[in-house]
Amino acid sequence: MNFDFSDEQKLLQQTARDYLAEHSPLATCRSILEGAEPYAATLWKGAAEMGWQGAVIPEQYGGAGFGYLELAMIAYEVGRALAPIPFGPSVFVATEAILRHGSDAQKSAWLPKLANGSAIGTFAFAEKPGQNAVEAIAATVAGGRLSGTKLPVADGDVADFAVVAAKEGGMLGLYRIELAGAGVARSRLDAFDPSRSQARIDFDGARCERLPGADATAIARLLDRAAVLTAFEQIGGADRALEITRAFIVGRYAFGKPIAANQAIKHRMADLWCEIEIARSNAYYAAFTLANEDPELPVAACLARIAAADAFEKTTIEMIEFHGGVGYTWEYDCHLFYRRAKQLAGLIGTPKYWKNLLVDRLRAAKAA
Amino acid sequence: MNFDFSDEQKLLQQTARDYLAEHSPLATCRSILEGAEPYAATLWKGAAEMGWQGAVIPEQYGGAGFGYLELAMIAYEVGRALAPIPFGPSVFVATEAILRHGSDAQKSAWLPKLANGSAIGTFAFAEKPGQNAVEAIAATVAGGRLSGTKLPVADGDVADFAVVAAKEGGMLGLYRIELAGAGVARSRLDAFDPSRSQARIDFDGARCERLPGADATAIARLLDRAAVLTAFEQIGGADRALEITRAFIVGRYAFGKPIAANQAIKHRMADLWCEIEIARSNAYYAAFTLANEDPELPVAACLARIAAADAFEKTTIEMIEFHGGVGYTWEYDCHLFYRRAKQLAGLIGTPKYWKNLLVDRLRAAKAA
Amino acid sequence: MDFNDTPDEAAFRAEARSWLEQNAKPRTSLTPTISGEDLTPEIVKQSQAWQKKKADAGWACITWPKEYGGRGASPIQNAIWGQEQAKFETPPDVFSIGIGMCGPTILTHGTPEQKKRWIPKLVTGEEIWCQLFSEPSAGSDLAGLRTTAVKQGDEWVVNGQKIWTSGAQWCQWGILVVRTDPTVAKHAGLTFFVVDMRSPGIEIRPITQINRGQGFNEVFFTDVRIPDDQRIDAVGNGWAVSITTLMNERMSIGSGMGVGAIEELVDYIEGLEIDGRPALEDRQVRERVAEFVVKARGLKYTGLRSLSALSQGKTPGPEASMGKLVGGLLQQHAASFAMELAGASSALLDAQAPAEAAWQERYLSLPGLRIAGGTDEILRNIIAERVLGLPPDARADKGLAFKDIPTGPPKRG
Amino acid sequence: MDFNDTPDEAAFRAEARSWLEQNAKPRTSLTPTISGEDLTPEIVKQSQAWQKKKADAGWACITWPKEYGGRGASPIQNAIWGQEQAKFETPPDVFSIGIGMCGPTILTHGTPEQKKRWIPKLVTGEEIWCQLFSEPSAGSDLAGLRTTAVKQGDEWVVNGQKIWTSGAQWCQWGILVVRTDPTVAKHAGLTFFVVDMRSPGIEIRPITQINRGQGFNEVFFTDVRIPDDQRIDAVGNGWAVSITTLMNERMSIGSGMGVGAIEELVDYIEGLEIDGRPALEDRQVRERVAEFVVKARGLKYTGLRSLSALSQGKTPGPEASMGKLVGGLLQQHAASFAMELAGASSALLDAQAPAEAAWQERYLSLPGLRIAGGTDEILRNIIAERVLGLPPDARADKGLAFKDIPTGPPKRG
Repeated sequence: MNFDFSDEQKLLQQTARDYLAEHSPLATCRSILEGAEPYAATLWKGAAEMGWQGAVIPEQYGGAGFGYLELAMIAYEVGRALAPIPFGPSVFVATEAILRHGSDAQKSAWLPKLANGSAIGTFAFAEKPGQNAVEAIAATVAGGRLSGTKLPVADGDVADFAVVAAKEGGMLGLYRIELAGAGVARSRLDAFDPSRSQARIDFDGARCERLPGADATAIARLLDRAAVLTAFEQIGGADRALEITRAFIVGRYAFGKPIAANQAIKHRMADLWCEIEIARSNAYYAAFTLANEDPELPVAACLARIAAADAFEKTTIEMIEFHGGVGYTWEYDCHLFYRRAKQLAGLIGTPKYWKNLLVDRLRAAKAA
Repeated sequence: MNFDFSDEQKLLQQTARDYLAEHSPLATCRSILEGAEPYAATLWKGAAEMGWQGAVIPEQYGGAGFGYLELAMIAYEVGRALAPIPFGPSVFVATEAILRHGSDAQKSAWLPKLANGSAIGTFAFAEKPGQNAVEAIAATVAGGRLSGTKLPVADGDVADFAVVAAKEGGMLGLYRIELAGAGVARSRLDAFDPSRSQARIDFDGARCERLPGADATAIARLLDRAAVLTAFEQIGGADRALEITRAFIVGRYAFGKPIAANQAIKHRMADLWCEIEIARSNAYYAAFTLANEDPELPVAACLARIAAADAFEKTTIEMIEFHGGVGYTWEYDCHLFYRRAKQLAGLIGTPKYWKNLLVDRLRAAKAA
Repeated sequence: MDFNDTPDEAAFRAEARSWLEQNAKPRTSLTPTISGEDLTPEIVKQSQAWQKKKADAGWACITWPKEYGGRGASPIQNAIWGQEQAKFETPPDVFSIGIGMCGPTILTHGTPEQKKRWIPKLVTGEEIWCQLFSEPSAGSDLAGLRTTAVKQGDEWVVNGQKIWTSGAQWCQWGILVVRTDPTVAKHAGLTFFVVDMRSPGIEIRPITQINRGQGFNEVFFTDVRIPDDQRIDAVGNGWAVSITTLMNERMSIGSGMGVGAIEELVDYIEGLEIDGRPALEDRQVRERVAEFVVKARGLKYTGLRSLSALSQGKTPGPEASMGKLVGGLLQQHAASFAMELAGASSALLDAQAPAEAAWQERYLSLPGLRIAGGTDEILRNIIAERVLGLPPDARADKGLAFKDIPTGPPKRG
Repeated sequence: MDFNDTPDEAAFRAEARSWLEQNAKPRTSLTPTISGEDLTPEIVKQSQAWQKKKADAGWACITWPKEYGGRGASPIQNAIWGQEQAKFETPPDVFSIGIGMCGPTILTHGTPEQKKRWIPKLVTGEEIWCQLFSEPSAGSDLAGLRTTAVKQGDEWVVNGQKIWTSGAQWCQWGILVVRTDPTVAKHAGLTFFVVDMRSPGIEIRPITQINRGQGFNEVFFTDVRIPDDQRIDAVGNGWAVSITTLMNERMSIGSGMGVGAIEELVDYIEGLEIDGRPALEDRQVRERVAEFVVKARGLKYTGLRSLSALSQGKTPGPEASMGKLVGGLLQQHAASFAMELAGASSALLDAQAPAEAAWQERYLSLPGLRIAGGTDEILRNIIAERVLGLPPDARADKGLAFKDIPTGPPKRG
């Protein structure tokens, strides 16, 4: 019985934390949030040198050949740092899609570039508001050409290629498309969390490559894995937000005592801690099923996704409230977390969507 | 602009409170809860002498000829006292059904007895767990005879007659049935709130009288009116529970100070107070629409029902928690309120049911 | 129980409406303006012009005495006027602080000279006022403020910093509470002044909010001199005067805060599809919507009950705190819910998804609503202590001279 | 990261299971037994017999030293034993207090003689123990207890009242903390004893709970004499000894409290129709169920993480408080939700609606779970202060002698 990460994995995590402390303080997130750059390019390259983008890419393709538990630790640290890089869409989804479902040619062509950071991938499925289910899309493929509009696409403005969900003859599939190519028009959009860029992409008969293995079931598993890894990113953010809030309320005095001495605050801090621990435990279990290709992954991914998204949002709402007036200023960092929590919650289906999935999967598991 | 009860109505309310303080202290509720008697018969007679059961029954039928606002005030006080009498089912539903939809003969025969307390009516619609919609019933009527099982029926063991929801030729209707008559078998059931009795009634070709005017729409309005009056009963209970809790936490000392000085308690008391005020305001508005036969009644009834049921339940949950250990003892009165809150919430459709009704009605109102 | 005006109220309402109809155009959007919009010189001029127009016709500061330019109207008449004016398009109000808080404070505690000097120009909109109360280290604990004033001859010399001052850059005057004696208990050492915002030594820096709005400012005082005749009430009596101001701040009743937002939520969801099916077919959505509506309507009707109290000559008490407490949380939950329903589009503030962007904007505005003018926690304390009569928090600064009250963690070493 | 036992753990588990298979039958229902079941002499005998059987085979109190009848097993082995035993039908446990709290306290603070005198018969189940800590006026504030002990010769004379004592009527011994010096600070004036529950002057009255259960008692002490050799640790050191007891109380880890209840909720709803349609077609029901399952599974996996810590030789800390805090609220909300889905049938405790009645029973039991062994509020304080390191509440009794601490509202007049 060892329901915990190994010392080696924790060492890797510490290395990641140290690296990000130096190369991605919150000022880095803020500079992207406030500036014109869509992402922190230097940090992206540095992360690649650390082997993060290629964590689960086999060494034969230039990857680090780590496992998912290592990638989960990296995701957690990326979340803690609010790192303003296209990590999730490129590593959790695009890379996975090619690694799992790409042809040998596609793997040889793209995995090395993804691993060394010279290429950025993303995932394009949403087409309009209210959409969560990959099934509910309109984009179509015919004769190797894809048409349709994807809105929004995270990092759609900076990615070299997108893995696009579309239907060919009514069948759902994934297609890789060069975003610089013909038949592709993309425009950057104003984002709720400007530290992570968003774009609209219009495909008009754009040439695309099908990812052979990616049928509906495969796509569901792809999103399950992304949900688990994103949960670690969210828990990282929630932990950091709670730590910053804790430090503030202990140092901030009112009525002659630290405001943290008020039960109105300390009891809600305790509740937040419980929310985050519940999320952490669900994420650990999901990571176990992910690393072991365990049949419980579909259920565990839902548990991790729901708990982590809710814990991160709740923590950031209280973070601002407990900071009081200064928490509502642009100058303080609270809003960086407040924004990121919602950005990650909307990324691959909101908790509401995963809650309904969970019930279906629990029933299926019971029936089986 | 006078969105409040009149001085006369408040005087009537005070009279009711004084009467119940003398004749229905919480010990009366407890005696029914613990004893074999299904309800407080003496209190029932006394209430009739006060004119409560006949509040809205015209004087020509022996009623007091008050209005619904007066009845709302009485309902509030009945709720405050946790009065262990079949008030709601008999007065809010059965009496209303006959008053509004009965034939002249039915009115002449029953309204005087209902007014003077010599007769008790009740309402029978639920047939099995999970049922909230009156439409979803199986009981049928053919040739003036009704068959089917109603489970549970509040006060079904003590009522002289029931107004029964059943279908005749597929059409929903209300039927008056003597419960002492042939083809009627009834048995008292163990109740969650033993201060209010519950029964199962099996009808096997029991002779019944149709209430002529009672079509589906009329039944919906009947339940709307009952919902508004029940809301006042619930708010009365919530107010009393909050008052008792307030007195306890101010007098109970721990760590050298009243436990009420702890924000963990005082802030939640403030939240409860807000919940109850929200419920009170919704109930006042609903009472206005009820008294004025206002077209907003269907919406207002939902608002009142949902807010009052939730406020009463939340208050009773905290009531026990704030009392601590003694609050969990049979000897203290907290559980009387904890039980009554759930008993009233389940009586004529749970809040969940009324929430869905509310959305339909809001949309209909907007479309109109 | 009825919603109808008394004959007098009806007559007053008709009079107000007819004047408004002749002088403004009916309002189209019911969108509540959330704090933080950026003022421009043009907007300020429009606002002043509208105030002047009302003053000339006797519709400005109507509850104030006629002798100072008011109308001597009753509170219920004021509420009726507010209801009617809200139905018309009017410029953003730059006088809400001056009329809502500064004026009433001076009318209560000022000398006849002070009233004559300041009130009329406040009524006509000639002079704009702001409030200088909060400090970086004194928010919820206002009486812990540290800005000092020292008497020199017949002037006071002020040093320190104030924060959360609305529209400071447009103001001629500000009401200011400062510490004039740090050696006594914190409430006893305060004095209240009116300060000329153009005085040398005053520096105003706008604060950017997380929604990029700049409705508030920091105001720095360096050796700012205030004539003693601009002192309101006695030296050391500043807390009592401030309480008058704050009471008036919390007076905003009949507001039904959040009602409009929830109505818009219902409209938004009515038009929304989730994965190809109408959102309102989804019972989870239906029930959440119902819960929001129940709260919003409850707040609306609570406002009407307060109006009834006013109409009967009662003055609303601390229960008015409920509107902001419940309404703020309600709207934040509603905005978060709307974002969840929007799915991936919740990531946008873009014109490509305007309906969604509006909810995202709300989600960025609402944390401020829950903090400004009393945090949720302060409001719960007010309700618990002043409505329910529960005991105050255990106080760590009780009986201490201000200078001896701990202001930060004990130093290590 | 894996859920598999180490080879040693696997071997131990196999040994435990094989013994259990030979001596008990597999458990059928996984329903968690909620506090408050009524014991009978028969049940007590069965429980003692089962304890004896375990002791004879070396499976009783396995973490305790061999010399006192234990097995000298590790905490993880104890957890494994608990997991395995839970899979078998065993009599209600009348030793949970004795083994869980009394034994460890004596083993930590008792003299060798005291250990020899009491531990072996506790292990064999010959003697049953109870805890005498809480008082009517000292619940969350245990150190505010008022029962007194006065030394007379080599005996102590005890007067006062204890409450919430489980199964007092079946016990030979009780652990008792009393005040021996009211003139010093409240934590400093306490002393810890073992008392013979058959002593003259002890009166036991059962308490009826709101669910009609009688699991607890009031215990009255009138001039009860306790020999000084039954004192545990030094006079005035009772608080430190009590802390050991309470730490062990909160040690209950790996419990995954509420997991079983939520699994049953899912099964219940799976079979339920709401107005003729499957309840699980209703997205509000689906999403509430999902939220309950997320919390329940999270608690379950948190338990596994604690076990891992044990397995690596770490001792679980205050975070164990989360299980009861989150699990108690979770189950109360789940029971309330089940009742709402049942509609009118939520009014029944009757065999005519057995599935519903079970949820109604739960709803009546759960308030006790949220109070016993530390209220939600106490648990939040523990997490806030001991996990998050937040400052303690402002204390009104700080530095006061016990006799000077306010115990009620100031007298009027």
